[in-house]
Amino acid sequence: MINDKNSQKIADFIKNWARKHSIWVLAYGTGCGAIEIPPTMTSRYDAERLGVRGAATPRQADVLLITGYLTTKTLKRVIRVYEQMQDPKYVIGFGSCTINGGMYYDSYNTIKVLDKYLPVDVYINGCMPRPEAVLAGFGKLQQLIAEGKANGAQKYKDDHEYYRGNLRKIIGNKYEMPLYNW
Amino acid sequence: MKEIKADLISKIKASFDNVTEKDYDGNRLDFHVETRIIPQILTYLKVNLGYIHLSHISCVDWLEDGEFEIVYIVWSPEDKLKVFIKTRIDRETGVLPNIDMIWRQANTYERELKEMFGIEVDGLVAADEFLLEDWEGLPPMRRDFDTEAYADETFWHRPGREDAMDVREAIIERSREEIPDFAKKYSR
Amino acid sequence: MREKATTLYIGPQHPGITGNMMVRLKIEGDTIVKATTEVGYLHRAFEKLQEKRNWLQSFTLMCRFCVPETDPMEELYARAVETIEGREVPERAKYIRVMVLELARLASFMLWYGGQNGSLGLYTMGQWSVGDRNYILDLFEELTGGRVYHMYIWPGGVRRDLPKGFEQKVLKTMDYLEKRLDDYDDLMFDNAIFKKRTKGVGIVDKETAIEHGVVGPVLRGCGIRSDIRIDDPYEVYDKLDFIVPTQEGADIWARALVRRQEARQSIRIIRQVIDMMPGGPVYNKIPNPQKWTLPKGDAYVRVESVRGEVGLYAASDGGLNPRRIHVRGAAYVHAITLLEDVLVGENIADVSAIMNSLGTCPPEIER
Amino acid sequence: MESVGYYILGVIVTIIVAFMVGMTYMGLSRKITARVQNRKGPPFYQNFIDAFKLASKETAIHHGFMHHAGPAFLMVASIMSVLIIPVLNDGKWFPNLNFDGDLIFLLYIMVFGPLGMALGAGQTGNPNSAIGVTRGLSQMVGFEIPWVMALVALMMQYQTTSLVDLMAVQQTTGWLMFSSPFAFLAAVLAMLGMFRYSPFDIVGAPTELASGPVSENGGKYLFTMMSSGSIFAFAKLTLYVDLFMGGADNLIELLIKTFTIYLIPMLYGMVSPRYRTEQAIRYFWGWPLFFGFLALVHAMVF
Repeated sequence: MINDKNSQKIADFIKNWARKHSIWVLAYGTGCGAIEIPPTMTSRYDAERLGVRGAATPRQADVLLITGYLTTKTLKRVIRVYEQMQDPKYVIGFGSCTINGGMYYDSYNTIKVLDKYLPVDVYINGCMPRPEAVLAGFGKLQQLIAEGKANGAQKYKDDHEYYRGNLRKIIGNKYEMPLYNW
Repeated sequence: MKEIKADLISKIKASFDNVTEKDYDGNRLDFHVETRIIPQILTYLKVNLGYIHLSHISCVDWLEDGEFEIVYIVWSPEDKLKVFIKTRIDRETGVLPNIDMIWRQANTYERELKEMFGIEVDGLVAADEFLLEDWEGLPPMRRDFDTEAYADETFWHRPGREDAMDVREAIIERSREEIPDFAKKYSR
Repeated sequence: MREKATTLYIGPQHPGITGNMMVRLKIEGDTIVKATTEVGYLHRAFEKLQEKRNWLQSFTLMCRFCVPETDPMEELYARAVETIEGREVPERAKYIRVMVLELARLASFMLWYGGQNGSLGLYTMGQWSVGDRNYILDLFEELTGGRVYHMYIWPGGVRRDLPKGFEQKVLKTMDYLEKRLDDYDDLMFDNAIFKKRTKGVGIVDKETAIEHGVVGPVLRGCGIRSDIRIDDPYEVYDKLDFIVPTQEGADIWARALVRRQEARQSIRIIRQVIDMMPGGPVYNKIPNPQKWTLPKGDAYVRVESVRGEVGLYAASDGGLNPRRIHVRGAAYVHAITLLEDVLVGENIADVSAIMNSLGTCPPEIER
Repeated sequence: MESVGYYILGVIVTIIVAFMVGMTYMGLSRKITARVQNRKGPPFYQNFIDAFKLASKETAIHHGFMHHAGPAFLMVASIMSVLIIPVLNDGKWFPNLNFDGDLIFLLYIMVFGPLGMALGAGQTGNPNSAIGVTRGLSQMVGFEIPWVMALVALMMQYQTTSLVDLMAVQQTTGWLMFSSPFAFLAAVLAMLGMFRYSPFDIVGAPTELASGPVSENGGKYLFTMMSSGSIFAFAKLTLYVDLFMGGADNLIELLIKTFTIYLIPMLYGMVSPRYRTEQAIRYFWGWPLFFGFLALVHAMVF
């Protein structure tokens, strides 16, 4: 009876509703986008009224907000952080440079396409995206969560080889990434 | 300012050989010196003449000449004068003397020179890596390192950037539209 | 013998770090015995990219060097190009530049208020000041179209003239902010716990300061009156009347006091500039950027930012592109050698506060 | 048989009420903090959503047995203390398990939770957790002493070690807050530390230690900690009301009284940066300890 389809649906609905209204963002300013996060969290834009708040460690966070370009050095850390986060987890790419490299398209040290390395649920474009855009991005994420479509984590598990292979291509064989055992 | 500069030039010339100076408008004075006397001249400037602030150490890669030009910029709060000490070293075999016992922060600059240009600094004690991690191949700030080719080879590019050289032209081409009048006003 | 020290990593993912960098601490009990910074998480290779862009294209990269305060970088680049080329800047543009620079300083001070207090656990302050900072960003938005990246001060002047009634808006905002700064004083500088936490912590004395090439509020916090705006005046700073505050304490508290006064001085300068603003053109038009070459030569210009002196060395080989652009950030000296030395002997509870106080800004180090 | 069923039901009701009230208070504190900080703030029920979300998160971390047991210790301690403390003056709806000497037992059980947590945090291997735990324990040493002194003073003054007796005393003599003011002052100052709001929040100071002892705990662990924290908060607040404010006759009165007390650490926390550990201990061993001594002297003289 508990595992019957309808009750599963209802349980999912309630779970998704809670997840939607409680989004904990990992405090990791990976790039210059970190400058628009404090205004988003403070008085004028106040993301906390939507249930968005910061989390100090990856274990407690739901959302990894990639604020801007990722250098190869940061990429390794970001992926480790992502793998430490607990399901369900979401990734938001913030800024043009996560989408197509932005103005760093010919830089030797930044990645150009974030979704080759991490399953991105929502992209927010702009350089720099305004706090309104950030809030709109969170709104979109909430919508996806409510519809049950924000399943980037599942994608990461399914295509783990693909993501790891892409990472390996950049960082070479010198840097040891620990195994991802979820 | 004129007197200060003349005084400085005479003092430097009296103490060191092979120094050529170049004067500029404003509070700037250049000295071209040999590489080996860099620590002595900087110590002299700092201790005897009051140029206590090392403002910058920069390096320019003159690929055509096969040389690096290293620029030390020191500043005196009393004279209000920027002094450039310039020296040239060979791109492949040049070795730079270490000056981090004169100014501690020079250590950081030298680490960067070593990593970004591959310049050997004599007697530098610091960690191997500074900004890059596991970097192999040509030091990236050398002019013969082609960053675009490296990026094309290493990273993926999302398609669709090729025609983004001028957004306005791309828009016209795509949608066959004219630039609206209000936008024309702001386009220079 | 058993190793008593343990290693603690602060960063790169850490709520207390002032950007994307890492400090590796060796601690014994709560005391730090060795600190090593590791940077490079933000290295985007700006200086390499600028060699591939022409003189105007590389200007747009310029303001991305350091996010908390973008206008000093634009000012640096504009002035370096003008120095190499010998291009004149209209008088009105100079005044507008000073106004924009001081607004940027003020915005950055507001961010510092938040960071410094957040690092000590007084989150209310950060909420207030970062919230109020939006009013300055609104002004920027009206003037330039962008909140963070303005690309407004460019070679030859400024991009466009002030909008109608802009001066009044600036003055109104300044009145409001001045009132708010008094509120901040009540919360922060009259706070006994804040005083206890910051006095005698993170000491940078005169000898260390000179040895390390320390600049800005950290230098003024140990009693040396040094400010690029007075020592090596640019634009119209030599015509303005303002004070460069100094303190003797050499600790976080002294630096906080210096910054507190400087924020007020910024407001004073903005009022003066608006009062003295002449009329006339604002832009000495540059030639077609695709064909714009600069004569062979080099220049080193400096600007006083909130963290201190920021310098830019630009070299031109007479071609379309810059030969070399090299930025010396204030944080470049503060965040590596100085931080490593200052942290030794401090409590781990104070690491974040010291970093905020020294003004470590990783994007500026790594570029 | 009937009475056993009644007891079990009462226990469940007590725990649920404690959980709801504690969570609501925390939500309200977030709301009030937000208003002080010039913003709208989350709805007051935000904490329930957060808790539910945490409970529904998957957990795939394993650091050993003690890591799992740590939050359970906390939970056990909170529930024990909330069961021993009388919620209302007449125990009709909220039967409690109080007995002679329960004040002394309370003193122990209130320390038990943090100790269990310390064991759990130690096993995670995260240096932040370990440092946070050391700080937490040393800070506890700081505020426990004035707190114990205040309680001992009360016990000496009224010659009882039973909470119910103390409450009965207040029915006749009026609030102990006025008849033994020094004990009250010492206890309130110790409470500032107990609630771990600023300036005594160095245990989990985000800018220094990520989030201290709970760094490695997410999902269900954090949910357990959060709910046990709110139950414990309710227990402590009720204890203060019982000890010093004459208890409460009905739930409304209880809520008003507890919230009033809850406002003290909350409002103080909003305008204070945090003390370092040794500064915090020095603070507790200053005025609070002095008041504790005065309370003892007062108890001995009267």
